[in-house]
Amino acid sequence: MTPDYMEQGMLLAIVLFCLGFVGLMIRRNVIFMLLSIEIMLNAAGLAFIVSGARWANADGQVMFIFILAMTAAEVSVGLALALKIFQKYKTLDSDAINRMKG
Amino acid sequence: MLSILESIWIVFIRLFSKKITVEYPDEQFRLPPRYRGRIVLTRDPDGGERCVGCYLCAVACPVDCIALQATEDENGRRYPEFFRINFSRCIYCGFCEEACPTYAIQLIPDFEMSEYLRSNMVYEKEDLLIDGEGKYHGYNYWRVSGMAIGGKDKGESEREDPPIDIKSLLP
Amino acid sequence: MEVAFYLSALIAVAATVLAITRYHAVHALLFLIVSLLALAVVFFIMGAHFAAALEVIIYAGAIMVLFIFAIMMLNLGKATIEWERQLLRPRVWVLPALLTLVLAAELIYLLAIRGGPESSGIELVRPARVGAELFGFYILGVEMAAFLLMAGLVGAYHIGRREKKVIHRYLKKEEV
Amino acid sequence: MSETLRLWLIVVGVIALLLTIAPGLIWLERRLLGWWQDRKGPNRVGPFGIFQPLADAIKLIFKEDWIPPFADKPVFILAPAVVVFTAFMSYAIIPLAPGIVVADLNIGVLFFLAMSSLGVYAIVLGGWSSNNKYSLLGAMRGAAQMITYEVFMGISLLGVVMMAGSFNLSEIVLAQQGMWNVVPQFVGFVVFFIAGVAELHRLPFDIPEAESELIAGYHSEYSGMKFGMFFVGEYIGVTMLAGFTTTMFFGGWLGPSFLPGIAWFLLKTFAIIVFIILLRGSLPRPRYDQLMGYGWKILLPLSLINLMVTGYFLLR
Amino acid sequence: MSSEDFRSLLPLLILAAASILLLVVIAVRRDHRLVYYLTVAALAAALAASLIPVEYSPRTASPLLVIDGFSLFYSALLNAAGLIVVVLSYTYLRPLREQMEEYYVLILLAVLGSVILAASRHFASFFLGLELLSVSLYTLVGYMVRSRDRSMEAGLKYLILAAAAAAFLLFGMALVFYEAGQLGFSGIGKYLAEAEALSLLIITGFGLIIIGIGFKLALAPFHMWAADVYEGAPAPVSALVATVSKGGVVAVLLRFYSEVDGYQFPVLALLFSIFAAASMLGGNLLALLQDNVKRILGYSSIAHLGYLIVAFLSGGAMAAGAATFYLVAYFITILVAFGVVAHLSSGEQEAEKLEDYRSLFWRRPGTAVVFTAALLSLAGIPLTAGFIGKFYIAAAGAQEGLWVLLFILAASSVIGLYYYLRIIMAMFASAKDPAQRIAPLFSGVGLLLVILTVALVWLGVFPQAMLDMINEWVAG
Amino acid sequence: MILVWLITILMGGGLLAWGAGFINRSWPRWIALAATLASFSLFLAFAFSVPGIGLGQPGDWLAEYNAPWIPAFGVQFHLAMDGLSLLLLGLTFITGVLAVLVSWTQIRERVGFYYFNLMWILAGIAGVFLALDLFLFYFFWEVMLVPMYFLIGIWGYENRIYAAYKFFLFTQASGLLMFLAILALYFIHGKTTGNFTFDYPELLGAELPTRTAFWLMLGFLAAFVVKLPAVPFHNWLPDAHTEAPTAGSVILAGLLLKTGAYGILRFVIPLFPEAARDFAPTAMALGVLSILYGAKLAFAQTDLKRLVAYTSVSHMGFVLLGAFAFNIIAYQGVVIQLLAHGISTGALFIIVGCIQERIHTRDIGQMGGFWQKMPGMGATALLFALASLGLPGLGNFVAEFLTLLGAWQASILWTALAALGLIFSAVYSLRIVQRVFHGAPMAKPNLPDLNVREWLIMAPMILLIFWLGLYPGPVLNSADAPLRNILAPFAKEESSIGIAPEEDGLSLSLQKPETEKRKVINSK
Repeated sequence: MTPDYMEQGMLLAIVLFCLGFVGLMIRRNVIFMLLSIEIMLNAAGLAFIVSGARWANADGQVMFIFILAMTAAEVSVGLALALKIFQKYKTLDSDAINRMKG
Repeated sequence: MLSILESIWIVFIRLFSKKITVEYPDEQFRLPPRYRGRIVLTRDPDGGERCVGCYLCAVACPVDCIALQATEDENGRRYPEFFRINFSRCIYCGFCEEACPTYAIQLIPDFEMSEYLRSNMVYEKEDLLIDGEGKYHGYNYWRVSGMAIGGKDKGESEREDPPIDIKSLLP
Repeated sequence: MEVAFYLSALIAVAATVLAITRYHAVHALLFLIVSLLALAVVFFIMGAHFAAALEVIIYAGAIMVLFIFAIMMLNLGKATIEWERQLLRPRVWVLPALLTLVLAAELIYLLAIRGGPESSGIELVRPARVGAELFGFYILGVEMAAFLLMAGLVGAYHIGRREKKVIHRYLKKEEV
Repeated sequence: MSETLRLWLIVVGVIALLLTIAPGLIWLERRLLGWWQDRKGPNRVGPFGIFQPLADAIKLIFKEDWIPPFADKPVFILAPAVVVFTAFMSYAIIPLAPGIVVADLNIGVLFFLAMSSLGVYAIVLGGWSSNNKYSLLGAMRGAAQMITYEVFMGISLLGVVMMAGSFNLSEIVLAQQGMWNVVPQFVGFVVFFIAGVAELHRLPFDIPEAESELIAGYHSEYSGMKFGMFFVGEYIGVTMLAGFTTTMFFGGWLGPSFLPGIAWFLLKTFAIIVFIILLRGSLPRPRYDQLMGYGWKILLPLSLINLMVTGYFLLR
Repeated sequence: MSSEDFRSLLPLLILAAASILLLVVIAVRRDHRLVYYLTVAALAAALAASLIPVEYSPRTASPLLVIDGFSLFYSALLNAAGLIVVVLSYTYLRPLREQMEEYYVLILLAVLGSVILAASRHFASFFLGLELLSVSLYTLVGYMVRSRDRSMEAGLKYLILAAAAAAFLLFGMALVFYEAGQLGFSGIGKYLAEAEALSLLIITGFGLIIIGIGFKLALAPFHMWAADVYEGAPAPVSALVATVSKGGVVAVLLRFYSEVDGYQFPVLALLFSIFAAASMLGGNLLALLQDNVKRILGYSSIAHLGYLIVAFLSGGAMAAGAATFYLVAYFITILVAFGVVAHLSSGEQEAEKLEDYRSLFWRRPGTAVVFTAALLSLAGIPLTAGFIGKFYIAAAGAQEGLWVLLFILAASSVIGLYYYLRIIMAMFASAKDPAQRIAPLFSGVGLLLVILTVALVWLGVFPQAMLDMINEWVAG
Repeated sequence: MILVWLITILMGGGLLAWGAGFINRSWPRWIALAATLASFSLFLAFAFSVPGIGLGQPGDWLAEYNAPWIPAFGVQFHLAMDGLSLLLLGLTFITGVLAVLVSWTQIRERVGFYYFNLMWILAGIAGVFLALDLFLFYFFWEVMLVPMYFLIGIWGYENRIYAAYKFFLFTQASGLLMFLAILALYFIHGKTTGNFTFDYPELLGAELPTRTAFWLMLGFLAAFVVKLPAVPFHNWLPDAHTEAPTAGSVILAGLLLKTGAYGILRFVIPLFPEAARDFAPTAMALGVLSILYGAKLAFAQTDLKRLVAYTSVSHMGFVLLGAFAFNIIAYQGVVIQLLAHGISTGALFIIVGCIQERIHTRDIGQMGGFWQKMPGMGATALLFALASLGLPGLGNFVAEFLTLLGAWQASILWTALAALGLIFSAVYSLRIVQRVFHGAPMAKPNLPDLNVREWLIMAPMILLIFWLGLYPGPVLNSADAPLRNILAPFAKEESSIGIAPEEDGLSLSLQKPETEKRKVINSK
């Protein structure tokens, strides 16, 4: 194994994070926005794993597990809200939902 | 919880019980005599048709698979001109047998009635009529009910009791 | 191993790109799941076997299922797909994508100029060690995560609870 | 014999084993169910009807491969593949005998859980892509049921993991040399087994495909070999569950030395398979809410208590 | 964990135990009043417990948490704010048909998260505390799913943006971890102090963390959620968002920055300066356009956090003290303001339009005077806590020579004055129907508001006691 | 301690009045009157007990009170009174009593809250005149603004909200600039000496870089010039004066504007003498501009109250002019101008208020011929109009004359231009009398002359304006020491200009100006 993986792993994390961010910015569907956030969080998790591997300690994995827990909590609330919003507005377009302005 | 285990155990021990499956074509199965299979028309001990064409069977039939036309011979004795059962309709319920006042129509334990042509499932009187008395031996309707003969009505001949007056309830 | 790493990295990136550009939510999710599985392989190669397993079990196996579950309940029809297609015309995503590309390039550049890391090879961090850390050093963190999940649970329960409308009895609303 | 060759042999061997076991199992199940219902089961095709599965397979293969026009085509095709994939994959970690294992992962148990959690997708995607309300209902039930039961399936296994101190299945087997885990971990075994059956959505927990309610649920629209894959996948799953239970709770290949280890393993697995079929033969299907309530209110606390008690005794 | 550790963690433990107890109580029987009293008792107990274990501090109760004067002070502050919010909530929620028991559980959890933040000295507890706070708030903001569409919308907006912020924060942490190999604040600080040349990557990591925090604090380029959330959320929850959520984050920011000595990076200082300037100007300018009182308060909170960042940026000896004092003043003030909003709102009808406040003085003079005091304090007029707070900030800023920022502060204060005056003017506009006089402020909430107002003025006139306390607990 | 009481009585009276307002509608008036009178009498008792006003050494305070307030910031509750403060406080209390009386019948709703505001404005103003701690000064500065804002915003006339906004924003914005300057001063001083304090006597010794001093001076000046108001910043004043209730206008014109002048004299010039001198030409130019522009605008008004308001702008231009002339004569003029303007303009506002109470308009076009129906009021109005145009024998004449005389030494050009202002003032003042009291009589049936209460208000004002015009000696004496104190840094080049003889035969018993460098004032 070459230690080069660290660089590459971090690179991968950055690319994924940016992809998630692009997704968040270009999609107007609430479900897709949540998905993009998942991508970003997962990229952060990858970054932690890579860092943990670099320093050969368990901290990275522990943080990853915490991220998992947080994601689960967040997604459950987010999807519940999305469902309610769909029931109410019959759409998931974040622009259409955006009633409060100013 | 225990009941679940119990039911599992009960099912499990069936493994060792005798199988009731009969491998039919290889191994023939003896049906009980009262099995309700193919429908036949029987004859009375005299060899005459028992059927008097009363239509009760046709009425009783829930799927209307029985068709007949009553007629009379020169003696005034009723018989079906034709008697037709569509077995592709028949459900072998046995109502016709119960309805028949003369034990003419009877169900027998024969069930192997497969045909390639559906029209072959329509049995005419010739196909239905058998040469025996079926389940009820020695029963002759006409003997029991009596019959009007030339000049004499029912119960008026010798050694005949008058018919029961069904309008009276007295014994 | 090297091949496996690059392959899975490539798959992860490609699947993610596909995931954020699909019109259909389920398809996007499927690509995302592929991406997550590829990432799990990366984790595995990085010596984080435990995390790799959790990635599949919880991320791909539970959270994404939750997503699919929600999408199934939403019953988005063809109209939604059409609408997504309209939304995703190039001019919508070119600018954000470019901006983010710049960001990514910058980060990658930063990564590149800081020189190779000094650690030597990948060391396998066994689950037992992760567990020991979790329930030793990070025990309070685990408790906090538990409360975090509780908050999520209570929240999702409250928001998702359905309201039964009883029109009959003096138009009262009744909670189920 | 080089290492690679040996590995290949094992891989091929396991796959071949599974591919024979799965159809064999179809026959076995029908036969056993027949017996338990005082019937004879399939006995016409070949001696004792053992070619019955072959006949079925030929029928399925030659049946028209029809995809409903309203279905979501790629996903519709993908779903059955997932079943078979996950089922096969999980077998990679089960040690049939010392050294006979495809991948001796140090996270074997987790790998199993991962694969079983991916199994949900088959149902969910199949049901969703069929674009049929019964299928969708089946898919939703399946998703909820499987996610629910996965939770304490994992937790119930942790007792064993704690006792062995490893996620590696070979090590777990070796740790059972004194006593099979089923004795100290009886509660864990019960919970795991129930959860495993539910995870496989086998009877009595076949709620996602309940014929009488959902006309076969998520695979209503499937026919031909796609249906066949669901079919085969289910039986590989049964084998897998049995093999895994053997490994985790019944000492894997361990046994008196008059038989080789692999024979012991197969024997035990076979016994458990029979038991799974027996469950199908003897128990009625619960209602959906009963199933969920049972899981969350009984099995989850039970598995947690088991975990705590195990921990207490280990750390004492 | 020794018993002393246990005792020092008591505020956290009380909150956590109470939230579980509440869930059990809810499972047995839904009783709004009982749950309310339990929550009040729990928060009061946690407040008391924060004040008691002084003798044990500072204590590193766990590698993740440190219990010292700073964290205890913030714990007390946050618990008190939570307590007030709960009291405000009770009458607000009572007429609703929602099930409101879970609300209290979530408030306890939010306060718990915030207190964790204030005590955290490790990335793990930092992030977990923040998320505990956020996840509770998502639901609280969207709590009125059934009765208020805007609540739902606000909840979703908050969720998406806060989750994105969390992703930024985490990625930043990962970058820092990648470089430093440490997750504890002190470890990172040590690494930074020892490293001879710092890679840009770690600074980028800090930058991302700051962006994440900026989101949570609603600093200007990341403020887009704030107004909507303040408007959409139920009024007591808006108060919670304005106080508890901000307080915890400010606390962790202060500790993090001082432990890793973030002041050594001029880039970050510049970033913060831009945030602060943009927040002060943006918040105040945007508030000018609003007609909704809750929105106005939302934008004003953006501006106020901008002021706070000025104090924080000064970084000198006064930074922590100034920021803390300002926070205390701001807490009291905004609690009064939202308290009035909640007090006037009746269940499903929020009093949020400027129209609702027209000629309030003639209808409910007590409420109007209380609200006026709060608004004047927000505007930073003498005799109120807000003035001393702003003064302290200006002092801290002036000490470090942040003249540009202070000038912006002054200018934006004047802009801010305009919209505060608008509300005040509306309240004092003559009544169309002066006959409609309602007995003012004789409820429990009213009493609370009066007490808070007195505290507001007291702090404005005699701040010395509070300053001493802050110096002793926070800065010392 | 007496200084604290002066303020406390007013504040307490205000609170009491507010509370009483909930019970009875007329109690607040009496309470307010009692409180102002109590303060006033306390003040008078003190003023007469001071031995020999004007004989004290420069730098001695007549009374002082010092207590720690916020030690953490080095903030003290430091009040002190010298001759200058004494005069202005006197004006404050007189005007205060009059303001209470003026509002007696005019205010009908929220009486309690009204008097609360009135009292607190007075307290704030008194505090401003007394505060020697810069923090405390700013504190009082703001305390007087907020109630004033309410006073205009609640009890004002039609356009009150706009006016209140404008007033508050202008003064607050400039106040914040001053606050920043105070902070800067605090820190620069604290850093150089290690003594972080807001104490005025301490800060007098602060050594500042020239450039910094200039900017800080501008910060202070901003607040005071807006308050004064000098021309580019005068925008708020006409609106505020016009829309305020009569008492508000009286206080605005009579007192609030004076705080600006007081600030310049007390803070700007002593704290930043060098910078002030550098800025003097500009300031004087602004002053002259105010005089001329204010007068011009006053002439163009049709709204009577607005007209009077603009005369204030014009008059206060003299103050600015004088304050930056840096000699004792001009300063004496400035002080007298402050007092005289307070009285004359206050009186004019009261008259306008009386007229408005009677005919419910302020439009000059609808007035005329009032003399016949209200000769008393006409005479009074004529008197104060004449005072306003600077008729010898009345206070304003003394003030303007001294100011011009002093300014002449500083700048001939500006003085000449400022003198033009006197002509303009004659024009607009006489216009008031002519248009309102002469000319075709207005067909208004019921126009009662001044009643007893109104006479009661007017009488002291008339007396005072005469007193200032005929016998300003005590005033000059009283102000002399503090003014010299202020001028001490300039004394070197000033040399002794001797005593300027006055036309009306009064001689100023001025002391010899001190030539030595200003000594640091003992704060204890």
